[in-house]
Amino acid sequence: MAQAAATQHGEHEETTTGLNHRKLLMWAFLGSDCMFFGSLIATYVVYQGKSKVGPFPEDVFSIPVTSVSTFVLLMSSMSMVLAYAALTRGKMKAFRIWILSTAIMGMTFIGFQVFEFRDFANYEVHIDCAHLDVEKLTEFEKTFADQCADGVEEFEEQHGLTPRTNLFGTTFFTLTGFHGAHVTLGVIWLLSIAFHSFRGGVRPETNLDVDLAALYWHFVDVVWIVIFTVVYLFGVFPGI
Amino acid sequence: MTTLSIPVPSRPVHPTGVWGWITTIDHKRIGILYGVTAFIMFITGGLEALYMRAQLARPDQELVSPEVFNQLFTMHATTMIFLAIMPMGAAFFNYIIPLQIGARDVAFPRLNAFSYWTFLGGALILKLSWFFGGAPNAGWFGYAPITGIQYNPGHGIDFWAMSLQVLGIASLAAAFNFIVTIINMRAPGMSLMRMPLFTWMTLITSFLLVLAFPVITVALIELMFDRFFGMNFFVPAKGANPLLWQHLFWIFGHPEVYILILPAMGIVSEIIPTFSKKPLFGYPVVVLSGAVIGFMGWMVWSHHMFTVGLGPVANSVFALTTMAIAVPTGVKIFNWMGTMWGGSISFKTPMLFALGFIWLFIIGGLSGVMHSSAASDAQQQDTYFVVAHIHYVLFGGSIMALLAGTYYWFPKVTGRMMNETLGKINFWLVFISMNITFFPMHFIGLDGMPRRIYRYSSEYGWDFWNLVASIGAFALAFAILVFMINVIRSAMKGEKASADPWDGRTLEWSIPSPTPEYNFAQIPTVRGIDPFWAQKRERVPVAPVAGGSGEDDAHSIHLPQPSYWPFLASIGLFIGAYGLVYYQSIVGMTAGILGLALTIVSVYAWSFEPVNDPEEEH
Amino acid sequence: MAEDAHTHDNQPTQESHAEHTGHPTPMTYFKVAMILSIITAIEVAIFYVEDLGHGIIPILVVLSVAKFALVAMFYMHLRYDAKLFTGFFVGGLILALTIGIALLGLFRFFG
Amino acid sequence: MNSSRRRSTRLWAALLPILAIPLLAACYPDNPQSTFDAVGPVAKSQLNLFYWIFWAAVFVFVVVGGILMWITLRFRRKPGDPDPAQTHGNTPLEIGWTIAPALVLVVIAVPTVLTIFDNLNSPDPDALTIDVVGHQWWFEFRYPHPDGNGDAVVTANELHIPVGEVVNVNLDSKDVLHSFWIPKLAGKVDLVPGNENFMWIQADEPGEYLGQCAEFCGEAHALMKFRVVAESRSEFDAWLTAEAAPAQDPVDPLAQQGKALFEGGKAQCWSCHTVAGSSKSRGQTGPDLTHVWNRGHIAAGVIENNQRNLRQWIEDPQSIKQGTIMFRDAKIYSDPERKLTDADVAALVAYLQTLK
Repeated sequence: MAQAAATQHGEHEETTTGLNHRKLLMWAFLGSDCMFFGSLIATYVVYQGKSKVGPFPEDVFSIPVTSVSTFVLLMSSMSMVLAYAALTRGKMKAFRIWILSTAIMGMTFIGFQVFEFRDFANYEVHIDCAHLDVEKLTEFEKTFADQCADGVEEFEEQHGLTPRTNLFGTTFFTLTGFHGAHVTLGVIWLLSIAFHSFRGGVRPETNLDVDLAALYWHFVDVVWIVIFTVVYLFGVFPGI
Repeated sequence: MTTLSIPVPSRPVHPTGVWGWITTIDHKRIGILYGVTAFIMFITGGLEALYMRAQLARPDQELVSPEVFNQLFTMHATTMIFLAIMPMGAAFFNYIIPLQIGARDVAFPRLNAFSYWTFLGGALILKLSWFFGGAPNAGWFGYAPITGIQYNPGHGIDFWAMSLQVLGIASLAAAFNFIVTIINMRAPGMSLMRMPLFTWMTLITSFLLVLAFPVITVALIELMFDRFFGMNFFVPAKGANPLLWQHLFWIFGHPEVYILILPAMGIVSEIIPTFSKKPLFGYPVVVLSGAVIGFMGWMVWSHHMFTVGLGPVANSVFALTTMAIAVPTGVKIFNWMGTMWGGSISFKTPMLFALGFIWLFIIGGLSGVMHSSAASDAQQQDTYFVVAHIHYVLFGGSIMALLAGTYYWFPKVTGRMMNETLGKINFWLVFISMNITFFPMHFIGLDGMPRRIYRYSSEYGWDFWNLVASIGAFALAFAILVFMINVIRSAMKGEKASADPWDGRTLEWSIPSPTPEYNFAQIPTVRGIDPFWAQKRERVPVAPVAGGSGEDDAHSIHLPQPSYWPFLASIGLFIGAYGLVYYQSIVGMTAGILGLALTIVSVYAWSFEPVNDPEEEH
Repeated sequence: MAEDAHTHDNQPTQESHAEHTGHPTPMTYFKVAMILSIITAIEVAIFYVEDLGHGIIPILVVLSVAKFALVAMFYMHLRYDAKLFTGFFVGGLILALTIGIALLGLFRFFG
Repeated sequence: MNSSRRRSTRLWAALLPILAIPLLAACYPDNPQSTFDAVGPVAKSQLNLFYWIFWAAVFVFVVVGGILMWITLRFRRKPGDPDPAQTHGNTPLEIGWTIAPALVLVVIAVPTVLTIFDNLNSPDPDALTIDVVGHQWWFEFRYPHPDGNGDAVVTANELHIPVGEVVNVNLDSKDVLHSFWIPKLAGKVDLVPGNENFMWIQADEPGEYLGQCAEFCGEAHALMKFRVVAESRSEFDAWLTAEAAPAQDPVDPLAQQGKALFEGGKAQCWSCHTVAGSSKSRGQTGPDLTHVWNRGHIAAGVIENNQRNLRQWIEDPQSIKQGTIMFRDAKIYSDPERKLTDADVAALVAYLQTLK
């Protein structure tokens, strides 16, 4: 519906507040979406540390990997804003480059998420009995430590994390999955704008269409800022 | 104009008859569609209630099985709240708001059409569950874990959840639309503090909707994921806490009850000044108290949960915040009384209903304050005392005000007056039978009758008042029948209405009855509250403004044109949501995917369709 | 208002307004991106400092709020745009935050 | 009925006689679940609070309603009336009627908060503590063993308590939400699976008090009842000792036949019900039947416990309580080959009558 409305200038361009209808709608929507993600995050947080069986966050999370994908998403916000700035200045080529790179970074982020989900689903407990240091094991791994008694050197057991496994899986996949869905929608939106611009449909005068997509994109980014901190970085502190 | 060349069927040009209604994006027609649909839903919800009252009229009756009874009370509440009162409010928003703020339409006319058709789809998903797969049976609150697949394997809950999701989309779309419309489309000079009270309450209601619905959306997503994919959000065996559902539900649910009552208060705040020939007493305070009620609606949700064991601190806090809401509510009532004080009160039917509203709302408000006391509420929670309370605020409050609004604005919509004699009969029948129905419920509640029981035995001593309540319910149904007769009769051969039959104060009375398609031939300029009254009494000219086309000739006003896409997008949502209920079957999954695809295609096509077709000649 | 007039008469009013109030340059955006990256790096670094224990939480909260605010103010232009937009967004944000904290309290301390 | 009510009635009687009479006369304290006949300290405090708020509400209603009535009568439009003065407000007045309701609210807020804190903590944490577990659609009660050996004494739907003593109650649920409510003894507290709740009750007078599940819990919610029997300490101790004993093996041949059926493959009663003393009957999903014949009622307080009713309950539980899990799960009702004959039912009833 976005660039759409480029053509839909409507009859009330002179609005009471001087603000554009669609931009006002977009901000009201973002305020509303805060409540959506707020509820999902609240669900995650109140259930944190309440799972009855593992694996738990500290078993599956890989902070370095997620840091990279977080960085990619942050940078995509920068390229988005640069695309918008280029458009308002009439630099169409720069605009196309930046908007495409935004979409590509968005897809990279989704790629990371797919990789991460698969990785979690294939999680294996790995106990190196030969060099067993119980202190360094996670709570979940400790429940396997006694299997070393039989004189096994090391062993692995498949304990994949799925949305059904425990409360952590349920809340984690739902929260990050909905964020991923938002990113996916954003990528489709950006690609349609890019496609449209190659056909001459995006002009500096219609930059509002890009502005709205950009607002949405940055919002998805700030939601991830919260998720990265609350879910990943706090994830290792059960019982906060 | 558009660079995209998808095969778009040529857009509807001046469609007539059914197609005219299906493709309409005129806020007035959409308002009528909302009103008529909501009233039909109100009747179905009423029949569900009558069936229950018949069952409870005598002890130990077996007219319905307990399972059907559970479906009846679930459907009755869900219907009345989501399919009757909310969309009746939306009917008034749609028809009246642009007229009150001096606009020719809403900000997003096609989104408006989409809201209506999506609402209709959601309503059908819910109501058709009676015929396909069984109605939901866990109450409108759907407390976990009884909604879980383990305790509720049928499709009833799926229909309920899907329907609420679709209705949520409709409500959100409508609320965004009205926020933008009210903020951005006011006539010149109409500052926020000159807006009519009904417009103000609509704005506050829209903000409540926009902020509250995402919460229930998330709760329902979690419930559906539990049911469809075996997740654990509300599965106690996996460590989940069923109270999470209650919290999320009431974080939505309490603002929701203000979504139901604030428009009613807005309507009453329009009617009382008109029929007292006085401006609303303390206008800024009434606006502010509405805003405070809306805001405080977020701070009280756990008063629905006083008996779940939140502990003394939480119970005390929520008891106090709940009591505090009585202050802005009381302020509104006092200001209505202040408006009438010294006025010249004419007891036409709309005013009678508005006064009935005040009386019943005082009673409902006072029983609400009784509930706020967490300690003594432990005896009242989940008894008929609560049933009495909610019906005093929802029937005595919302429905009385909506009836008042119907009598008040009927001439503007149809160009004919409603019959005054029938109207007065209608009012007294509703008022008396409403009290006969619901007042005894206070007694049986305090005598220990729990809610949601399909039968009771004589030894408990609840026979007499249950019988009285049942008789009242049938009398109430008769009263509503009188209302229907009056509406139909008046619409067909009622006395012709003038533009301003009540000596009104706000802008909608300055234009002809029935409203012309373009609303205002000239966009008015506003210089204060009650602009039309000022114009009439002080001879202040309403200066034409270069709004819209900037031309004074009504025939050259360009209105947004009809469109297929909102309707098709809604159809897609309906098919998609219906299919997803049966996602386990190939047919269901296919329908789900095809429906959602239709929605996506329609939205995409819609976004490339100009509001006004350049090819079209006017 | 002719139907085909849209190509020139709509958007720019607001943008030009923004220009006058010191619209940021691409350099500003780049600087913001650098700050965001640095904060993220600090967050991850702090995460590996084991001595901090639960003291990590307030630090991370402050850093994340800073990131959030930078994106909202500069990239989403709230700093330069109409206050009403900020009102809509921050209103939803604060409500979501308050309710989240209240829920946390109800479940952890009273539950 | 209790002194405080009479006191407050006297206090307000002079002021508000007209409204008080019809309102309160419509409620019957004699009814078995009436909240107006409080017999325990918790219910009494809640009733006193209710009266306090009720009279405050009546006061507000009379004042506000009186003024409203007066306004509508006084300011009716008469033909030829000129437009009234267009007054837009009066700030002192508006401030006044903002403060006035706030003051009324303080009057009810203070006792509310005090009562909340009063009722939440048990006055005697060491007193008898009973675990209540909700099931669809009956209540399980677990007492500490009189010998103090750690085993719980389990019974269902009939709660015996010593009169005049504090009884602590832990509340939990096995399946969905339920709510534990004995109107004459205390307001309700919900049974939430996974969230143990607490309340305390005390009966000041001996007698039988009716209770009922108050949170919607499914098909047979309306028929999920129970009784509280408050009796003297010695009667209670004797009862608990008897309940703690295992069931005696039946001597009557018909009852022996019934026991064999109960524990056999055809009826399979054992798979859901426990009979202490039997090695086979250890089921957990249905009520404990060790001393079922001692209870006054069966089917969660729905019908009296006698031979005829027991017989009907076993033959056709749906006719007594629609939705019962026994009808849903027991194969004797769904598998024609295992349908009980009249003789089977007679034998089972004879066996159950020995469980006392």
